[in-house]
Amino acid sequence: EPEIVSGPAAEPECFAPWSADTKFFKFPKKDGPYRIALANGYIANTWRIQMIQTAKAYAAQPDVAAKLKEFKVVSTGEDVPAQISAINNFIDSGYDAIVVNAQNPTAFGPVIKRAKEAGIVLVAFDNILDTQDAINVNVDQKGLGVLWANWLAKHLPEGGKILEVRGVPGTSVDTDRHNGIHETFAATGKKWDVVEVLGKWDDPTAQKATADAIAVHKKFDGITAQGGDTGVVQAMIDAGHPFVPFGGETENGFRKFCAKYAAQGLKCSSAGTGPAQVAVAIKTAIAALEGQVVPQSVKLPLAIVEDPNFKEGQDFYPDQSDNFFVGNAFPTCGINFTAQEIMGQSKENQ
Amino acid sequence: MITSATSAAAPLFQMDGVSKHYGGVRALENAALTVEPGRIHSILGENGAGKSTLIKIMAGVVAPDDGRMLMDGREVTFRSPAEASAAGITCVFQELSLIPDLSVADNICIARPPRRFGLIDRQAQRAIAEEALARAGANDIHPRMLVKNLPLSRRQLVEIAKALAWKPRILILDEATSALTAADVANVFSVLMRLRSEGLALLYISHRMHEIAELSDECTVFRNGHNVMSFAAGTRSNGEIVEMMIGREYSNAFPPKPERAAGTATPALTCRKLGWLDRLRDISFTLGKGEVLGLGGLDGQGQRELLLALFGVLRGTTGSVLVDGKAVTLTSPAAAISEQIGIALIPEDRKTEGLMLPMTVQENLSFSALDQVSRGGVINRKDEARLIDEMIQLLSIKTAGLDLPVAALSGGNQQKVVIAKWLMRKPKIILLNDPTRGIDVATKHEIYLLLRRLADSGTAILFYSTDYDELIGCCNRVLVLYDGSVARELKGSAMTERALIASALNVEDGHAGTPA
Amino acid sequence: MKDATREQPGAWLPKFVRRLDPAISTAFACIIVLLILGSLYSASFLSPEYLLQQLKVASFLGVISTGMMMVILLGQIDLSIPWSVAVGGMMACAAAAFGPVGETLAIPFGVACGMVIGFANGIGVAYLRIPSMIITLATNAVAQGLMVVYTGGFSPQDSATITMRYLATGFLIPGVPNAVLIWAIVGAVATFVLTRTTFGRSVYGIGNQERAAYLSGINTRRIVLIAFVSCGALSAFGGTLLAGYASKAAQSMGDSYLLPSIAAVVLGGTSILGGRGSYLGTIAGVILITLLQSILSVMQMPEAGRQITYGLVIIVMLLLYGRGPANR
Amino acid sequence: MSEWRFWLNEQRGMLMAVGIFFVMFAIYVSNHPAGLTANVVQTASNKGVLLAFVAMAQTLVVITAGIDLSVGMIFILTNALASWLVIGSPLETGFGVAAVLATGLACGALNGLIVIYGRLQPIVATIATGAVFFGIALLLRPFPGGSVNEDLADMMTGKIFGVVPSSLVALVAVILVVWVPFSRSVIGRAAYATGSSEIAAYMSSLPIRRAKFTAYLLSGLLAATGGLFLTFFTYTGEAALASGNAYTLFSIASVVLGGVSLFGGRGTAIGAVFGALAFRTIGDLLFVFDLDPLWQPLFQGVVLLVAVSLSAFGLFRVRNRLEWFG
Ligand SMILES: Nc1ncnc2c1ncn2[C@@H]1O[C@H](COP(=O)(O)OP(=O)(O)OP(=O)(O)O)[C@@H](O)[C@H]1O
Ligand SMILES: Nc1ncnc2c1ncn2[C@@H]1O[C@H](COP(=O)(O)OP(=O)(O)OP(=O)(O)O)[C@@H](O)[C@H]1O
Ligand SMILES: [Mg+2]
Ligand SMILES: [Mg+2]
Repeated sequence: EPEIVSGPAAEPECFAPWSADTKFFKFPKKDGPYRIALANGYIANTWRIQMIQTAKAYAAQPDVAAKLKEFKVVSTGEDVPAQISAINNFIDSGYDAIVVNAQNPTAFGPVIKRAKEAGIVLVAFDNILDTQDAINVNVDQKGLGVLWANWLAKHLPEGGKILEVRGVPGTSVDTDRHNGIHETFAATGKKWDVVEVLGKWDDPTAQKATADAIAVHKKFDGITAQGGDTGVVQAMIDAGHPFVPFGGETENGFRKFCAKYAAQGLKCSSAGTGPAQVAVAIKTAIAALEGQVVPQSVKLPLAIVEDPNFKEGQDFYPDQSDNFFVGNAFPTCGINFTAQEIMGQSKENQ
Repeated sequence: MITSATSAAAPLFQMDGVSKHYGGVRALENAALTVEPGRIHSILGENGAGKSTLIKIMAGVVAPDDGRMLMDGREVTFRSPAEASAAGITCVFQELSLIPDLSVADNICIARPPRRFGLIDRQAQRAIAEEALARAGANDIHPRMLVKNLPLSRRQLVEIAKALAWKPRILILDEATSALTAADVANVFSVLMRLRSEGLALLYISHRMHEIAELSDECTVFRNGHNVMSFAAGTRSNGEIVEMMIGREYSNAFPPKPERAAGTATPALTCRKLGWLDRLRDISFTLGKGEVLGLGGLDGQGQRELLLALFGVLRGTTGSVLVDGKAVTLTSPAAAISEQIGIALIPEDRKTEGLMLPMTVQENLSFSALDQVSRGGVINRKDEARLIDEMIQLLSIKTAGLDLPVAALSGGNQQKVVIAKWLMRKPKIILLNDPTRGIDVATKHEIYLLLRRLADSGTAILFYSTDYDELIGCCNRVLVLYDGSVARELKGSAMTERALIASALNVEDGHAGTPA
Repeated sequence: MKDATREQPGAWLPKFVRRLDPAISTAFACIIVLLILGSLYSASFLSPEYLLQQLKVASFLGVISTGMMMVILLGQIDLSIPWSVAVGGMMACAAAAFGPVGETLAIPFGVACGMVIGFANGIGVAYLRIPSMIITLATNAVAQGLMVVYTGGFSPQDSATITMRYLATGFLIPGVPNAVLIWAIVGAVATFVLTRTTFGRSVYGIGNQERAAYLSGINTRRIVLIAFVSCGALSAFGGTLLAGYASKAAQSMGDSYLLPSIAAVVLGGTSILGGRGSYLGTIAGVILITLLQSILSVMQMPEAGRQITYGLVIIVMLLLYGRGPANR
Repeated sequence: MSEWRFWLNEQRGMLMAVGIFFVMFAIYVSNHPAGLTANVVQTASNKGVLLAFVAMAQTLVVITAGIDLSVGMIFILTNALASWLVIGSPLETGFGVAAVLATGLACGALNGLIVIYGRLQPIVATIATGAVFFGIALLLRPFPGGSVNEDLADMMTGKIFGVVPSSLVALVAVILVVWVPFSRSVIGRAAYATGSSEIAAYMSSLPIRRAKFTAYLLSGLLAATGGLFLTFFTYTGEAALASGNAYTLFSIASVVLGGVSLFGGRGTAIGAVFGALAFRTIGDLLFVFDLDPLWQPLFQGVVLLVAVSLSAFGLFRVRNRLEWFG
């Protein structure tokens, strides 16, 4: 049972509270080393794989490793009950903290109850939990939508025709980002004609949807996409669509395009939620176990790069995978992974 | 629906003016039939005459285009087999109506299972099944066996037992005995006669003339979808009946067998101590070129296994097989039909083993000879068409078109397609697994002629049949199998029905050679 | 029995026309109706660019459905499509990392990897006689596992080669996207194989009655194996094209091809029980599915409505022509 | 053959599933840090029961030689619906449960009508209806949320007397109430017969259509029961396409592992239930083996491959190659 205390948190720059009324937790201090588990859901995409690589790399850092007796990762796939059961199993097996990338924000009520009763620190990240009883390491998904919409509004002061490539319908991330975009547009008071298509955060799907939209609507003044952005740009190139301002995610391939075609008009805002946030989540869990004060809801800084600031080797890596997500650094938390550290491990080993 | 007053004089069942067309095919045309209780009424006709169609209409499986049916003088229409059964008409189809994955008991009680608290009472069901099996003379079948594990002949008995469980007023048997051996047939006949004495009307379809003569009170001959004539049994000779069926002259003699001194033929196939599990034991024989060697015996004594073993279907056979004097390994039908070995098997069940029913006649005909009409895997359509033409002529296959599904042919013509399909390969050795089952006399005769012609041109033929007449008439020698081994070899004048039966039962035949 | 004749050679024509059975003509009619309905929303649906774009996108599904059709004709099904597609694309891109040799061998390598999956499926179905629905589910899981390990461990390269880009998006013949050309070639070969070769005949035979095919001396196991290997190869090839189209490979690229490929084959009049169907129908089915998805997408119908419409349209079309025979 | 040999033969598929399950579960529990505690069993049970319901639903249809690729979507749809309705006073909750189950029945009935009267091949028909069901689920729950009567939910996912998982008890109850009467009724027998040989069933005057319809109907009901339990388990509803598809595919895998023939006519729902439990235990094994996280999916795939290949061992006993063809 954590004590509700008043802020600030132990490392205020890193553990920034979500908002002014965010609660602060102080868990009873436990002696290390700790047993920490990561309950992941889906695994078969680059983001998740990269996230798991980061988690392993972070847990292997000497100062972190010294605090850990065991770090266990289980991926249960897309099935929510399987993930719930995984967490239940971790609870029954006496882990000290459980870090979770939840398949569903609202489905974990019973588990949260059990974890709380058992005195286990539960930290959610990326897809967070709808609760006041667990720690959320939170990316401002809606803020992301706001950011993109503002970027477009800045470049299209008179409004215009926008292509919005959405994510997986029915998920809260998609909904939040979508709402952020539309509320921001509405607030400008200009005339925006938004064409929505489904990209499902997947390049080929986004590419096809974009190609179709271009074939039918001919010309857009601006584009925003939640993922699959490389495919969206590819579709523009294939269709000979002129480059227009673009608010999108942080895929390496997208940023490569942004850097390459900036001069022709592909003005990008690339921002998002890098997989390295798992490291922040683990760090938060350890801090909580050590009895430090942490906010119930941690606000992660967005990793934002906007035109004209795309720097090779830092904001994008020309010889790395297109699918790779850039944005591995949370300097305020002392977390700095390079692309090579995450995706190129074996290359170095060779 | 017209209801007329039931008169005492009205026959049990009557149909008239019944017609049925399948596309352009006229299966039945203005057919009439009258059925009386307490009598066995046989229906005769060559393949495709419309017999099956007629009874399918009676049994509610097929809807007629035209005509009416009366039961007890009252007009009836059946929209499903259930309605027909409820009205008292039950049909024993050939292996069509047993559920392979259910047990014998389940099958027998399938229509009206005994129930307790609304659920099926397996105990009671088993008792009913045992009784029904006993009535059908098949006490040796365990009610818990799955039907699919039973040999064909046993399944037929189950089928009859099942039909009896409906307590029908009219029982129809469509070629229900065609897969049965003589012993089983006798068994079934006594059941049928008892049913007749109980007042049941029986409709009996068979292509076996002697069965019809033995059993029926009354006969109706069908030709081209129409009833040609009805007469009391025994008032017409076999020859007359056959001529009625086919509408022309007919000679029913088996083709003459060339006299050949035993042992002069060059051996085509030699088996040495062939064994397989406990079903085949030390079978040794030699089949000469140009010889027709019969396989006799009761059903299920290993004849089918022997043919399958020689066709490379069975695993783990022992002993050796020599073709043209050279030892061969038979690991698959593909190996057995190869150019060097040249064996063909005309299988037992044409519907699942011989044909792809939905595929066209042409595709079926050339299916096993594809390598002969293709180069580099590409089919040469001209060659294919030529070869098919030859076969259609050779066997006079009656079909409205080569691109029709083979399912639309009548049973006899389907069987001809199976045979033709194998003759296309010009095999050196032909294995026949009961090839004339369900085939009319005229067609049978054509097949006998064909076999003889093939033998004369040097083909070696191993011929399993459940029909003793056929073995005697066609074969140069007969091997009688009993319990997986050769019980007796009969040849020349020693091949009599009596001797065949005696050796089949593995008893000494004191009267060998004497006419029965 | 004198009428036991065969048709004259000229009679083959009506047969060909008869083979163009109502299913296929109705499917093509449905395509036209869809386009007309679409054009009520926006005239662009009838524009050549849009139609070409659809054909191009359809070719990926077309290539993949070709493999699926082979397998369905056998009365089997291949649920390993998603990861066969992904493996094809990912492995081709992976090969491209190994210098010029790798680049030239990229597509063959990707296809070969797909063939390995198909081979495993074929062995399972033909030689171990495991129901295809389950063995392919298992190989799909294994392929996914392998790709996760691969992505995590080997600094994956996933950019498509120039050849792959060219095949998927270039124009050899002006106005005709190469992808469409490739689909046409794949389709022509498939049609030839299915109608003119012993292999094709055997596939239909096995689909109708495997036991009879076996007893006819067909090496049924080999045919089934080859069909599954072709399906794996075609899926993987579809994957390389898709990677070329997207200029890169991604793990999830095959996910959206499983159900559509089955639906396309069946909408084209092929019996899911095997033994019956023609390639022309599959073409119709592929175009239908692609158009339907695209039109719903462009019309900006919310996802819920889109799913409902998609389902209803498939049901209605099947009710129009895909019905089984009546009982009597 | 003696009676028990017949029994063994009839139940072989199911016994195999039972065997696989107990072996895997024993490995799991004996390596579990917590050992065989009531909590561990409860967790495994809650997870396994969901798939078990869906697998039972699939079994009924598969027995008639059909297949239902929409079970996963019915499961999702009823979950979305339950997250609206199964809440409030006991009466309201009861009404909600009834409405959810009725929805399942309606979905099943729709499938049945389309397959039987529309004469469409079940695979495609249910792919299409699955899309429709999912669309409706998405209308109901555009994003995850909703709630459920938590007392009922806790009761159904908790333990009875602190030992027996109540979800397991519910599963047994459903088997007793739905499956046992079905399998031993005339209509159930007709369903088996139809699956084994539809033409023979027709010739035998069996009520084929009624049998198929009942199978689809009950399949919808069982999938809805699963959806209800999903709601109890998660307290919410979500229109998750991926998990709908996953449950559909898993149900097929479970059915096969459970010895039900995909060609119809053979197998029992009890076998399928054990198949589902076994399938679920594959995932659980990840906890007890210290595998690199990135190797876990491969491990699961290989275990599944091995499990489905086990049935092939019978093949080596086949002495007559025609038996290959069933
Ligand atoms: N479903 C069908 N479709 C097309 N034609 C059919 C069909 N059923 C029967 N026929 C045709 O109707 C005619 C009569 O067939 P039927 O089966 O009644 O003959 P049969 O007298 O039973 O012959 P057999 O002695 O061979 O059993 C045949 O020419 C047959 O080809
Ligand atoms: N699936 C089918 N499609 C079309 N016609 C069929 C089909 N099944 C059977 N028939 C036709 O029905 C007729 C009668 O079928 P039935 O099963 O009684 O065969 P049969 O000719 O009597 O063969 P058998 O002598 O083996 O009994 C056949 O002539 C055949 O043409
Ligand atoms: Mg007949
Ligand atoms: Mg016949």
